[in-house]
Amino acid sequence: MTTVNEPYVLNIGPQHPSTHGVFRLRVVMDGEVIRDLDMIVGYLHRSMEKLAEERTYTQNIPFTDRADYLAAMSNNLGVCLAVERLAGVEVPERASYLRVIFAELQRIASHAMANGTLVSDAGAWQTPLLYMFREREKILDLFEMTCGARLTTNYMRIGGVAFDPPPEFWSALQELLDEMPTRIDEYASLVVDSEIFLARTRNVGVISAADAINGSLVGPALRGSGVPWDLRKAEPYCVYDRMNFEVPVGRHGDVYDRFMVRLEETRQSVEIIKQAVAQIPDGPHKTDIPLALRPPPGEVYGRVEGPRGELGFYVVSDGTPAPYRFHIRAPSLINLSLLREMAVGVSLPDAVVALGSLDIVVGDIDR
Amino acid sequence: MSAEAPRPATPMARQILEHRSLLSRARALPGEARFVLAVLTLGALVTGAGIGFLVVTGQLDGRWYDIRDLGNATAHFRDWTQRQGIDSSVPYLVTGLLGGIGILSLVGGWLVIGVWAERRLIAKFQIRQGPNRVGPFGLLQPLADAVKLLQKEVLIPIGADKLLFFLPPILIFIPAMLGWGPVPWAPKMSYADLNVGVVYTIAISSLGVLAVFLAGWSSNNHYALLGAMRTVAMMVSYEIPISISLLAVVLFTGSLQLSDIVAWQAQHYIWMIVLLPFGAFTFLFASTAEINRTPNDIGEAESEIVAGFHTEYSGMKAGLFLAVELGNALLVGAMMSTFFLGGYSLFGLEEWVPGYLIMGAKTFLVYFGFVWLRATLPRFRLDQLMAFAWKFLIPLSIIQLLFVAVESMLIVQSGLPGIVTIGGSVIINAGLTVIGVRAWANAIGYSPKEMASPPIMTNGVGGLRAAEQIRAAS
Amino acid sequence: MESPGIILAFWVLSAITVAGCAMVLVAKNLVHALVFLVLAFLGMAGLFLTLSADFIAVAQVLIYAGSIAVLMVFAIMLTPLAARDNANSLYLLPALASGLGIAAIVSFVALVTPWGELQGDALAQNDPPTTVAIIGDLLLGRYVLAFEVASILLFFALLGAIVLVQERGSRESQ
Amino acid sequence: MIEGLSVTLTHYLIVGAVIFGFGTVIALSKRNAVAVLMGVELMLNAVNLTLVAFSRFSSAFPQGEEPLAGHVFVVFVLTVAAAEAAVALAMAVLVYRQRETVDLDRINLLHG
Repeated sequence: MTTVNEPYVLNIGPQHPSTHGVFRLRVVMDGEVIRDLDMIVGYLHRSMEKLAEERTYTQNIPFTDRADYLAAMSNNLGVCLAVERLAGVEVPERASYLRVIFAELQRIASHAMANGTLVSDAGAWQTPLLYMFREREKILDLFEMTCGARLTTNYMRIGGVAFDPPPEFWSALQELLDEMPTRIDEYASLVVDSEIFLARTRNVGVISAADAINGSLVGPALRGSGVPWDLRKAEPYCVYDRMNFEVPVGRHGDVYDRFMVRLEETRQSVEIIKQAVAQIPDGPHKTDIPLALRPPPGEVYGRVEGPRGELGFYVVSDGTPAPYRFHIRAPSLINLSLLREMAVGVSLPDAVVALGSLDIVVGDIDR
Repeated sequence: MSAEAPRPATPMARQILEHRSLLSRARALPGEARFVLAVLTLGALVTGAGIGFLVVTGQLDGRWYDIRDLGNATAHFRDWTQRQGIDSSVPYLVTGLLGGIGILSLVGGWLVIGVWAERRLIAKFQIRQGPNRVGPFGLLQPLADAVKLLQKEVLIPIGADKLLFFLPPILIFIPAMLGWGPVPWAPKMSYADLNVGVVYTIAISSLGVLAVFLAGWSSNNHYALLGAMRTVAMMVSYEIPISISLLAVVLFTGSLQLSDIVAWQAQHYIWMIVLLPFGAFTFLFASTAEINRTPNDIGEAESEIVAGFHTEYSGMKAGLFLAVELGNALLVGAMMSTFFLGGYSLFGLEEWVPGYLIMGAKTFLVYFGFVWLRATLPRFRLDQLMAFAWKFLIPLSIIQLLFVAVESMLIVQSGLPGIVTIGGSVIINAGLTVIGVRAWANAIGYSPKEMASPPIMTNGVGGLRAAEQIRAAS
Repeated sequence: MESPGIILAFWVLSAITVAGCAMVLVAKNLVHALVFLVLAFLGMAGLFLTLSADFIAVAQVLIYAGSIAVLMVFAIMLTPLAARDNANSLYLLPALASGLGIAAIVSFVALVTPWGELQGDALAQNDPPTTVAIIGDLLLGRYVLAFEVASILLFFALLGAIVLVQERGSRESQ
Repeated sequence: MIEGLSVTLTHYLIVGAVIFGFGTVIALSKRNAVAVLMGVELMLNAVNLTLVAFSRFSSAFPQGEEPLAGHVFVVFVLTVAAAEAAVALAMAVLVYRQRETVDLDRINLLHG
């Protein structure tokens, strides 16, 4: 004997404060409880993969800025690593260090955004978000100093990086690194022990380790479920094998664990950057490559650990200056597919928090 | 700024660095302005000293020009009309009309300042600047917003119930204004000092529920209906703890009249919040639920249901909803200071400072608390709030009520000096609050500290097996 | 009862109350009917005020307009597939007849009965100082048995409502 | 002031009677169970009005043997009304779950 109700269909999005972009959830509800959930994507589709087949490899780098627009550096890095392996381009050591520094800075900025919006989704009126934006702002300034852009950086090049950072960059970076741990502590003290936040996120949106692997979850979401899988450790690229850092993994696989994993990764990133700054050698920041690079025919799958997880580029070359196939394995899209498992059967607020904890970027989903 | 310091990061940071403090601006004033300011300050000091002399010699008490209590003026007006042989309904009408205009304009002005204060304060909490362009310090920003809202098109959604869609913004405004009626601003200064003030307050606050439901139901919008039903469920649940906590206050003071409650606190030199800490907490928390403010703003939870019951309202209708929300926060501040913070009294200072200023300051203090909460806390979930009301607040309030009944009997009938009975009550209630809350939390199995566990740090790499090993090791 | 304010208030409030009742009868929509019902309840509270019954008036607002109306809201929202048209049944005519009859008889009796001293001007001076204290004394003194019985009734009504509406599944799961 | 307009007990009794009449009509003629309950509440309200009016106009008001007995009666009526509304609406919801309707004309299982 259950209550007889009309099917109550709620369209969350395409414009809704907690979808973080133009993306739609079609939710069938019974009172406050979600009975069914459909994810409708494609509002931001820009046909990046097809466009890439008409452009040279270097011309494709700016596209990746726009895919995951919160982690442009990591995306640049991924495509450059893939093409370098395909074409056999050597990267100078200084460039590798610079890449690590910028990728980790990008990770801090992106995690700041992810955790801030997660707490906003849980109902805090944007204060945690803006606290983290304070540091993100400084990181974006560093980006601006180096390459002139804040969001769509287009900084990495095949065979190195576009520019060597200006001299004032290093002092500003050092200042940021010095204050960053206290800033993270301050932020954590605002949220981590908050009983309301705990009540909202503990045991909400639980994904078991087995489910996470079966659903090919990646990144902090996977590590939140307890699986110690980080490409920086598992398949070190650039100079990550020379860095000393730890990988945080969660205990329960709930929203709170994913949040804490991101917070800890921020601290680890600061450590990595400190080591990289200490070790960075002098030298060229770039090897020269022909303007129209023609890699030998073949295929390559290059992957990096972006802020949202494993970001893969599958590139097929037929010997011409343009790639024959250019596929992006976007972490957001694949992480999003587990939302249904988390959201069906729980109430709407829990689903919103679970969605926030996956840290999707709609540009990355639709490409 | 020294030369080697990095340039300010952003335009905003540049603005913050270049922003001069009020003191440095005052130092930069020209000499004439300083002279005028000094004369004005001197004048204010002399006037204050004169008033102080009048107060000390008692020449002011009860005169019509005694501005410490505007009730004096109305009483004198009533006497005067009686002496003139005018019908007794005339002074009631005149004072009623004047008082009504007074309350409306006071609350209206407060709303404007409240919007500005809330935005500025939250901006400070969030390391931002807040509105600072329109007028001095951005003070005219709320007016500009109101003008903007007035210009906006009023949309009526397809399928909306035309009549009932039109009514709620007005309906919700009425109880928000009526609630100010019995608030005592000074010993004799109260718009309608009802015998049944406490019950009246509770009754009026229960009227807003219907307007909220109608707004949500008539909008023909799923978000609106969800928000409306959430709000209705919350308001109904949280009315009970509010009533019980106010009952405890009434048991001590022995009167349902708001002015008597304040007078009791002034007379015994104690605030109810000291005497009834749990009652004050219950009232404050339940009030945030009633008026939809963080951490209990689930009725209009932005990240979940957009704007709740007023999602479909646009233009000044939405503006009215927002104004009422703010007005209710101020009203709760006034109620909180009346019931628990000693109202217009401040341990004798009310002899010197007009009571309504003290009352206003206390009200704004509570309002500041609301703003602080809003800037800090995340939001509860509906079922958690319901469970909190029914499993925690209501049982504990009832237990407290039993104790308070005995204590109030002792205070009135034992014949012991007040310091013993009231002091004993303070200690018993404080202990009861601590012990009761802890025992109840244990009984329903709540332990937040165990929940907050940091992630495990590892150096390993692997799949499912590694995950199991790590979990087993920790 | 000679004060012009009271006279004006009586006529306005009775008009509001009666009009509210009439609209409950003729409204096309159940929610509209509910709104008019609340209007009638509030008008009735005003009528109580004209009779110097301040506590009763406030209790009327609290219980009828505040609680019973909200209960009805819940009842309406919990029955989403039921008709919301506030339609009349076949018995409209007999109902009208009986309603009119009752109203007519009672009004007639009220008009022709010589109320004697109950109508007098002596009423002007017996304004009670405060009704709450007297009602409280009576409830816990003379009528304490009725008071206890009423509280037991309320308790069992609460229990009964919970038991009735509780879903069977949730009872088993506990 | 105006002689003919002064309000007496009879006025209140007539208003009560009219409201009671409306309540009767609504309670008897409506099909929705909630609407029927509205009628019942109106009838109770009318009775309350009458009781308070008698209490006010009774000469035994402040000093008599039964001061404010009418008010106490009203308090009890309010109690009963609240209890009745809770149970009746619970029953309506229960009937709805069984039959998917709260139309009293269609709840006729015992009709034969």
